[in-house]
Amino acid sequence: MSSSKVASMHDAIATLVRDGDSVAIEGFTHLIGFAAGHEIIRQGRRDLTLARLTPDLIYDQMIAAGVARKLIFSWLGNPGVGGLGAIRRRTETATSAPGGRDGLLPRLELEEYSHFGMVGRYTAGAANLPFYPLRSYFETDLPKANPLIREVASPYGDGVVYAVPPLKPDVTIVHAQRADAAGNTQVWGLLGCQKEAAFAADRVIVVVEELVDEAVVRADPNRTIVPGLIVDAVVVEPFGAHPSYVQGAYDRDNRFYLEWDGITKDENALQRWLREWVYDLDGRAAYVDKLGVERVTSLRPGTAPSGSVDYGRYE
Amino acid sequence: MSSSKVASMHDAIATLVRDGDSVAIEGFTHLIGFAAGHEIIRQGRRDLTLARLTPDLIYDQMIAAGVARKLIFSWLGNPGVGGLGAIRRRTETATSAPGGRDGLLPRLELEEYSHFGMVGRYTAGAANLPFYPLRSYFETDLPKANPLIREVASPYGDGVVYAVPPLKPDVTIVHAQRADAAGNTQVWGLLGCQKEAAFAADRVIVVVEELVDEAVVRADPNRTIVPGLIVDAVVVEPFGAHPSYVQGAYDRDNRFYLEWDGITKDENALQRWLREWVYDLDGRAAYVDKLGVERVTSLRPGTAPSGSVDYGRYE
Amino acid sequence: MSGAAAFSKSEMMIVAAARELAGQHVCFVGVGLPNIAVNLAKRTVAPELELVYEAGVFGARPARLPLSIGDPTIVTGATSVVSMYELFSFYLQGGLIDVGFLGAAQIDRFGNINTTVIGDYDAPATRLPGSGGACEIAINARQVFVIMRQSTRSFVERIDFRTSAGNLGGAEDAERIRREQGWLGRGPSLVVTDLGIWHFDEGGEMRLDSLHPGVTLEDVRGATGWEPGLAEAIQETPAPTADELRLIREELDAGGAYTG
Amino acid sequence: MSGAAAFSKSEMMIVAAARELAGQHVCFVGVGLPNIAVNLAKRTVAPELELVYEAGVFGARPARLPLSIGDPTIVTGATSVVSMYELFSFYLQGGLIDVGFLGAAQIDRFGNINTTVIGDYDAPATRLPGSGGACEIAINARQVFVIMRQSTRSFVERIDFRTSAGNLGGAEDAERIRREQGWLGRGPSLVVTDLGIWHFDEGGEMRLDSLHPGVTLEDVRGATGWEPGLAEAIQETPAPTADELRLIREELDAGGAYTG
Repeated sequence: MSSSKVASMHDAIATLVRDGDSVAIEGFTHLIGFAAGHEIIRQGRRDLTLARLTPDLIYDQMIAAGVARKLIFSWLGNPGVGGLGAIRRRTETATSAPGGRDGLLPRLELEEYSHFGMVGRYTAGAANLPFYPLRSYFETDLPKANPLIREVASPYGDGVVYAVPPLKPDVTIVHAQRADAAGNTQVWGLLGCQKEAAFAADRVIVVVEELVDEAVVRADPNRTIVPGLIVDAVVVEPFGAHPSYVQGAYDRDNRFYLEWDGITKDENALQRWLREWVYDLDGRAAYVDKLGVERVTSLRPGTAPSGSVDYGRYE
Repeated sequence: MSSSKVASMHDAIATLVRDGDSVAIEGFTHLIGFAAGHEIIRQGRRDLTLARLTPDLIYDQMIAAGVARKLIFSWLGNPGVGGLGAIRRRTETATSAPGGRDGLLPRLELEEYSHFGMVGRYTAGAANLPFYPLRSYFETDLPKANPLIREVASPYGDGVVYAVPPLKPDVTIVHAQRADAAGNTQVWGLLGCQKEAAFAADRVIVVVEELVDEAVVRADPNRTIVPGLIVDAVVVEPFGAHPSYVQGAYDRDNRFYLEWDGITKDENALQRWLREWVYDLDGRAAYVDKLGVERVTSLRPGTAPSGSVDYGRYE
Repeated sequence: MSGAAAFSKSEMMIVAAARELAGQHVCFVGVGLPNIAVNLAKRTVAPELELVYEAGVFGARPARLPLSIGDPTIVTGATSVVSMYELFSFYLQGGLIDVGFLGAAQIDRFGNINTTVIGDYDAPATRLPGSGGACEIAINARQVFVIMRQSTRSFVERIDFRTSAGNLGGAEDAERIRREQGWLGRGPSLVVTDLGIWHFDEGGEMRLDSLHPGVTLEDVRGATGWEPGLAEAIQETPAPTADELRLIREELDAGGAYTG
Repeated sequence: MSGAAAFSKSEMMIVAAARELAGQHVCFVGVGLPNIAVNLAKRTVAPELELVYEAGVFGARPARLPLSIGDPTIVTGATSVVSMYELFSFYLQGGLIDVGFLGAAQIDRFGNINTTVIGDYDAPATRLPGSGGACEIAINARQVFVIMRQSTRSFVERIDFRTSAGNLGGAEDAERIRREQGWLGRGPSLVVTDLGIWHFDEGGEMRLDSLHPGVTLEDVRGATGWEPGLAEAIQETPAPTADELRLIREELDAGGAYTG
């Protein structure tokens, strides 16, 4: 990938995501990496540990496809709509559940935190800290359910708070509005915890709506959330976050989130959906074609420019 | 101050900075609040505890004027030039040193950290944490010099790191490019640790180059570093960071930094300077007048626009 | 019943919850029912209310009802958009939130909340979403409002899992522990259901203060898993006004996802 | 001496330090001499070098020599500008810095550094600037380069205060402690002075590898507070080239603040 890190989604996933890896596809409601998740399904990865605050539809799909053995999370659901059927079926069963291409899938292992706990885990991972302290979990059953949530005493004699351990994914995948070929990546709108998850990771894949010249990035360095320094591949994949959204580029496709509620309740319907929308397509361009121009167009927002600021030229 | 928090510098300092307060004027080389510091000198505050990573010229001036009894810091100097004479004279002496309007000033109490330690202190203060852990101070004499730097053991059995305690200033003063009347404040260029210092404080004064309409702030919410929610006063004071700089608005006045090296070495010269440039002026407008149009104009940079991004209109 | 217009139980619940936000300043908005209640309050009794979304938004001015707590409409035109690290560290844990607004699957008489599992944690009958930010909101927001539908399955003697701390084993217990552990929050202060409005008595236990129009005490007893505490004089909740109903039906939940 | 042009000791020191950055990738730039040396390297032997400034800048492309490590010229046109929290947490402590470049007031034979006080901490003869970011750079950067003027006052048997850890009491000691405490850094690997170039031997002690043109071993011994370790074959540092001198004199330090 030399000085340009631009790669196809196929090559980026083939090269950088391996069986047994821990993988974080972050993006809190905004910029969810559906295209990357689908490519992981297509390439048949197995035994992944998936980390994400809100597993959302993409992890439901990946888990239904059998890529994962474990899920690290803080809130499990289809936000504003309902549940995630594949994850529930693989969680509520004692041993194994039908599903995937392999027929029977083992029970999904869960490791559960709160939102702030997950953010703290990525932060500790990114900052090479042995733990992250937070005022949460007091008097709840969460530390009993997850013995990795532990107490730590203040060295100033003023009591005890809880700690979470660092999370250092093998791979973090971030979707963003734009990056240059070196992987310098800019985001506006919700920032979630992508920065922390990317710095915490061993390998980073950035998927962008638009590849821009380095000069565009350098014109506004405060918008850069991930520097090329830590990026292994840049994939240019417009509409790659659908049915989630990209601030300024497209809206959440709520129709799909509502439809998923029906699909996910029925394992057969879910597997049919995976065949039709993942396995039988060779990538995101085909997916966008299949969605159709009308639907794509209907998700375009009006315009709301940020305005420009002056950094000044100092020579 | 009702829904508009706009105040004169005189009123903001008179109302919000009290004798004995701990005060943080932050801004790492960029956006240093000279105008606010001078007003504190003019109003004759006493017994302040001053916190700042890099005390810089403004704290040298304030300490020479006798406003402070204690300094919390991590690097003491005139960056790129030399030392800070007033602080040295009040530090190297065993008991008291000549200076200030009061004649003799007591020895300045020092509480010393590293940069990251200071940042960690503000962060813990802002986040209501009892301590902030960091990988620093190992095998140095700093924990001996400052017993508030303490060890904390990881609850995961993987060793020990150091901790610093929260710093919650009574008042934090932040200089910024722009804010609206409610105190929603935007900065570009170096961010330093102003956000952390502001959230950690009980009271916050924002000093800006430009007062803008709320719509300007809301057009680019990712640039807001301090929300009006935590701001008590907004002071509009163009050129209020001179001789430091404001990205896009003016350059550092290096001539002054060089001249200070001579002034600060001589207590009498320093006190003359304070009289001429602080006590004998009634505020920043008079200071800018005294600097003269030519000097002010010479510090204006060329233009380097950030470009605009689209947040999208979602209705 | 004073209003002439027909309304659903869910509409009454949302309206009652929204009204309780009058006079509040900064509200942390949860997913689902809290989202619509808070957005209704902003359009009626609390136009100055600052909405904080855990997705990282302060001072949201959503032009439509946000479809989720991370909808792009809460970003465009907001005062400030920050990382989740900053939102949880500086706004929530830092003590700037007046009201945390939560939903619940199970609640007990002391306002302790379960949103994690029904049944055993390791072999659940029903796997629920989990905490999200709820367990830290319960500890760090100055007070907590709860909005939920009430039945003997949700208003239970014993919750199966304590996701978010309420008044623990009672007010005395809770106050001691909050003080010892340095919590900023004073715990739950309001529970609004489809049947009525509950506050908490001096012992930290839920007390029914108001019945929604058409609801009887028997209805409430039949939907509460313990013998409920009652106010000396139970009020009738004023019915939704025509304006409140119009806002819900035409602007906030035109599809009827929450109120149908 | 191979070069014909006259040059100052400071110019030689800066040129020698800059050349050592060849092949390095990410350099954390300190205030003062490191700043000019790194900027010279970027214009000569290491055009791809990424400059990280503790002020919060990654990928700086300064159009002029930055007057301080927070000069606006390091911001305009940079790759990324972040808070100091992020810079210190994710870049430095997170292990992304190949070379941390420090100055020093005192150094001992094991590369331990003092920038805090001369004399007693509580009653100093001279109060120095203090750590700044140096003590965390020394621990977290993969390796540390030091640039400083050499004399018996700065090259001392015992430093008065250990601001930044070097090889502690020797390599064995240092390696054990680094392993036990989980340091990312391997400590100091280079000291460039106005007299010569030092690396560290297997025992973790400074070893003179190169003398600058015109400098004798006696000069070095006379400016070192201990009996200095010497390489078997001491080299002569190649003199500054005309291009290096031109860059320093015309672009980087036209006022001669560092090199005069």
